[in-house]
Amino acid sequence: MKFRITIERKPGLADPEGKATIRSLHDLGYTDVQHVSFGKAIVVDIDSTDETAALDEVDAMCQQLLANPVMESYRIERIG
Amino acid sequence: MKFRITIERKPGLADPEGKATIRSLHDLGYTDVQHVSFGKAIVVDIDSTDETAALDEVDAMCQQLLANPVMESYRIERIG
Amino acid sequence: MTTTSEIPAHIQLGMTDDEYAGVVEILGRTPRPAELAMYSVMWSEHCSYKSSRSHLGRFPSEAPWVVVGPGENAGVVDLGDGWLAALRIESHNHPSFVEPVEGAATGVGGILRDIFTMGARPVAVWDPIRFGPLDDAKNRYLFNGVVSGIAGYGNAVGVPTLGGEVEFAEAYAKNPLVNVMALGLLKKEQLVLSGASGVGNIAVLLGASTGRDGIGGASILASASFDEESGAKRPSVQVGDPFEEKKLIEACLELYDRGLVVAIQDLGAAGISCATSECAANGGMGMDVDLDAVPVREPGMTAGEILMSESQERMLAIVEPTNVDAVLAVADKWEIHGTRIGTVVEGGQLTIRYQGETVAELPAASLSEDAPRYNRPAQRPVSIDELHAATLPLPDSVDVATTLLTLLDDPAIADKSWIYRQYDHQLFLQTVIEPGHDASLMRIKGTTKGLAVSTDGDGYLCAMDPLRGGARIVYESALNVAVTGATPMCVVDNLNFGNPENPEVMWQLIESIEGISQACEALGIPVVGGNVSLYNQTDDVDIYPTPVVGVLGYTATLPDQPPRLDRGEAGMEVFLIGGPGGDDLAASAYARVILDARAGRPHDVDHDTGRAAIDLATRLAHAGVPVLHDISTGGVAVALAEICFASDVGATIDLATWQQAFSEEPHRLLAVVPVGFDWSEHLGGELQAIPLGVLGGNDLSFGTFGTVPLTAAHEIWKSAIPRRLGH
Amino acid sequence: MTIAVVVFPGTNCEHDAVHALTLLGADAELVWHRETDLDDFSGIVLPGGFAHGDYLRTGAIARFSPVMAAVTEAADTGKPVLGICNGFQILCEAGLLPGALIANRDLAFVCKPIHVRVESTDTILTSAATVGDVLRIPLNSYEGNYIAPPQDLAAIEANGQITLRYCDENGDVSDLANPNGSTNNIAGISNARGNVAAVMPHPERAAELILGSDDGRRLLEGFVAATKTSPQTNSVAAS
Ligand SMILES: Nc1ncnc2c1ncn2[C@@H]1O[C@H](COP(=O)(O)OP(=O)(O)O)[C@@H](O)[C@H]1O
Ligand SMILES: [Mg+2]
Repeated sequence: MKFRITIERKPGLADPEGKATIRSLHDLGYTDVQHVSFGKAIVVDIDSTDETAALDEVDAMCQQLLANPVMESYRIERIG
Repeated sequence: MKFRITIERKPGLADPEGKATIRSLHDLGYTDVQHVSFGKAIVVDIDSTDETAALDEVDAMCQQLLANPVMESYRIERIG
Repeated sequence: MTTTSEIPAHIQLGMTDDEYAGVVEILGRTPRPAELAMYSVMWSEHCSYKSSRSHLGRFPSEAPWVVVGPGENAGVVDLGDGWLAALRIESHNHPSFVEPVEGAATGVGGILRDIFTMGARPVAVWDPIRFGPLDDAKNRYLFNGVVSGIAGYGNAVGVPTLGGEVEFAEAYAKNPLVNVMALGLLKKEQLVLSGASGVGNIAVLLGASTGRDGIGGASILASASFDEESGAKRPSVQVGDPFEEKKLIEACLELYDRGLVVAIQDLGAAGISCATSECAANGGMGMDVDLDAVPVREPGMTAGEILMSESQERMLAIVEPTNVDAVLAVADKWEIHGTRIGTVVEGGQLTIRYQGETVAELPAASLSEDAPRYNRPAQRPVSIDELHAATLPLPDSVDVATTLLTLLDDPAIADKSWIYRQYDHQLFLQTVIEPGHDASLMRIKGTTKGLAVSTDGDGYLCAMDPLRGGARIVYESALNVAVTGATPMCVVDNLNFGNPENPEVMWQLIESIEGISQACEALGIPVVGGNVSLYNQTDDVDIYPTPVVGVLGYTATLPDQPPRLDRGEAGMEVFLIGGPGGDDLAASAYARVILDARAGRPHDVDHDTGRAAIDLATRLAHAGVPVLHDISTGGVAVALAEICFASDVGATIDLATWQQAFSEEPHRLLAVVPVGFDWSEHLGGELQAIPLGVLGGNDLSFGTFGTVPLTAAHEIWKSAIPRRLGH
Repeated sequence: MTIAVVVFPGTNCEHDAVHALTLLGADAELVWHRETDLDDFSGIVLPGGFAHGDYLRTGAIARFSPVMAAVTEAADTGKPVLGICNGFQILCEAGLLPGALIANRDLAFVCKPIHVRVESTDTILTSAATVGDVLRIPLNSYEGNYIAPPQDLAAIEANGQITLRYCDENGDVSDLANPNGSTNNIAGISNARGNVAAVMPHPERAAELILGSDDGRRLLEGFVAATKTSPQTNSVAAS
């Protein structure tokens, strides 16, 4: 079973990657870009047949390791 | 208009970050995890009312700046 | 139109019909596919040096302090008291053009393995790099990517990058040069070589698992010219993992410390096939290799793919059977793979099996020793004589001050801190003089000893005269290390040239080797290693002939206070040390940047003056002279400005002609000394110390040739690179 | 009275830390990250480097190394625990210090000497310094940009847990003197008790004049002194 975890910086906290990217985009002429935020997309493949259990497991991984609750929020979606 | 760009490493390329992460997940007891791969999730906000034009623009940004065509593939979806 | 399948396999792999016939003769039969792949890569230009080998013997390579000369993974020299230094230089030009970050990163990883293969701990890296002009977005992308690749890998692997150089010219736009030099330190008893001796010894593969990285990369990327379509035939990119390499370094050093390996070889171009055959051949042995044992990253890999894979961060250790368990335990401790993949056997046969089949069976030595050698025709270009006969269109009078501002804005002359600030250059608490000076100076902790290194090349100069250019870069590099108080000891060289099938390129190569050799002979410093990178050509345009040298200097006792650019103070006097003359402008930055003209024959070296200048610089450094700075790109004016910027003080100097401000004639340096410094006990022979002026004030003043405020000049120099990159 | 210098796979400043501590007369020893018992040590240093490659997030994987339970226990009993650079990042990930470290403002690694101003002295890192001291110390990091949620930030500011701020050579704390975008120019913090402290620049790289500065000694001396009065957790040390 495949899950995509999307991890985003919590709003209000600095996002140097987003800031640098929007600057470069403006320089390149994409001046109508108003905001860019950077996150991670982690795809996890689990050997499981029980979607609920697998989802719980992925959620536990996120809380324990994959995301940092101080600065990040995450979303999980099944993709395969 | 808001778009999410998901950028993934092309298959077959070494993924040191994925390797280190899966090792840590196994150590933590998530032994049924079979594969972890790392990508980026970038959210771009564009001041536009024409979805087709905006999509074209985001695609151009990906090709020009956001994704590295040698190592990465990308997907764009509208999220707002 | 021919389809791929009609083209014979050996041609597709880049072999000529004659080379193929040679393989058939060695084997006495048609090669199997894996065998053909092995020969094609091992006999490629990159691995076999087939076009350059016959000329490399010209380099002087002997001296009493040479422990290991050219031919092994790295050169090794003796520093006394049981200390050895290992050094090597490598290029990663084509991979860095395809993917700048990973190309440069894996270049660093590769050179480090060459160093710790010898038993040494890698302690420093330098990065001589070359790109097209920064006004082009693609060149900026490549430059940025290469620097972050070097930073990303070097910093994380935990080896400081202590300097390098950078040049920008259209000739490199479609073929950037990324060279990397590395230095390692070891105690005598830790030296390890690569020959597999001892029948029954076990070959253990250490490090990362094997994937389809850069299959055929060595031959395709390093030995073929590029054209606009090369995007399409991109082999998969090698991705560096500095974390894996760090663990591999520590594991290998522990193995050496505990005397657990007989021999070791890194896996570079052509991966397992190259490492097993070299290990066997160097020990005069054979080897049985079982590919099924190799840990793979992807399912379904063929024998050829496993054999040829250039996956990074792997080593092959030869271990006595009784030590295998201990070796595997060390691998386990450092969290890397350790796998038996072969056995050393009698006779010279390399046998490789996979999934119950013999996929290769050949004389191990034939892969390296029987490689073809070419004596390619060389031809002196007619145009070079016209060039030398021409004269530069020099104006009668020049405002030195405003001209200096234009030069300071040239990215090759400007402040390089945008680059080296991104590199950890302080790790190991050894860096006495950091990047930003002529050479970096390191202490060997726990001793009074010091080592200095400078890397130097000058494609623009060598294009105008490869013989004189070759000699001049050696002298410049040697003088750079001398101003830290070190005595030049040995050289490594990286020969970056165009297509060797072009006779004019062969001529450039031969001339450069001659020039480098003559200078090394005059200085008594051997060439202990090097690398040749040919086919640096895109769309039929060859790069400038670009030999790059790295000189290692040594001092048994570090100066109490080594000269530094920032030790100048108001009131101190500025002297020019050198011979007479000093106003020739051929191949100078003045000609390149201001006139945009190429004419005249670059000034030649003078071996007596060159030696004397180097010797004097070393002595002055130990005599406490606060600032010594060699005069190179941009001449006296730029050298003085660099001292003033670092020391944050102005200067007033007098020159007889404006040309003297910008001439780059060799063997000259600036010295800043306190008032009343007694030159008499230092000078002699052909060298003079010519008083130029004093430090002080807030301006750079050239008397009748003009004045500029120090801060304005400094700002231009500091911002030239970041401004072009949009920072 | 030995200080443990913890080595994770990927750590690279461990020998430098031992070297500098030894110069100050302390005993320091390397401890592999699989060690689970640190009772015999009088203080702990988590040195700089790239533990576990810094993959995922800097410090994220290291935080689960076996040794970290013992580090946490030592911190709870009041032993001096010092994180330098990567060690700072690990202590934040482990929750022993508030906040997190993210990529530098300019998205580039920064290696250069910078100045920091001492802001508080009630910690194991700054006890030998004086408030207002300006120290020149090398910075060397890609992720040196400190952030914290607003309430945490307010708390550490109010409690005097900011130990060092980036400043210019005159001690002025300004945007211009901020090398990496760190919030409020924060270069070092401690926990409320003051026994767990971390610093982004490298004091061990500024312990000898031949390397450019010995200002780092003023910090390390405080730490070494703290390890001498450190609470003892086993009978051997207590006797
Ligand atoms: N690519 C680079 N990487 C690291 N340091 C560099 C690089 N290019 C130049 N530098 C450093 O900048 C300083 C000036 O370099 P350069 O102008 O080439 O010196 P020189 O003219 O004396 O050879 C040197 O200390 C050098 O090591
Ligand atoms: Mg120089």
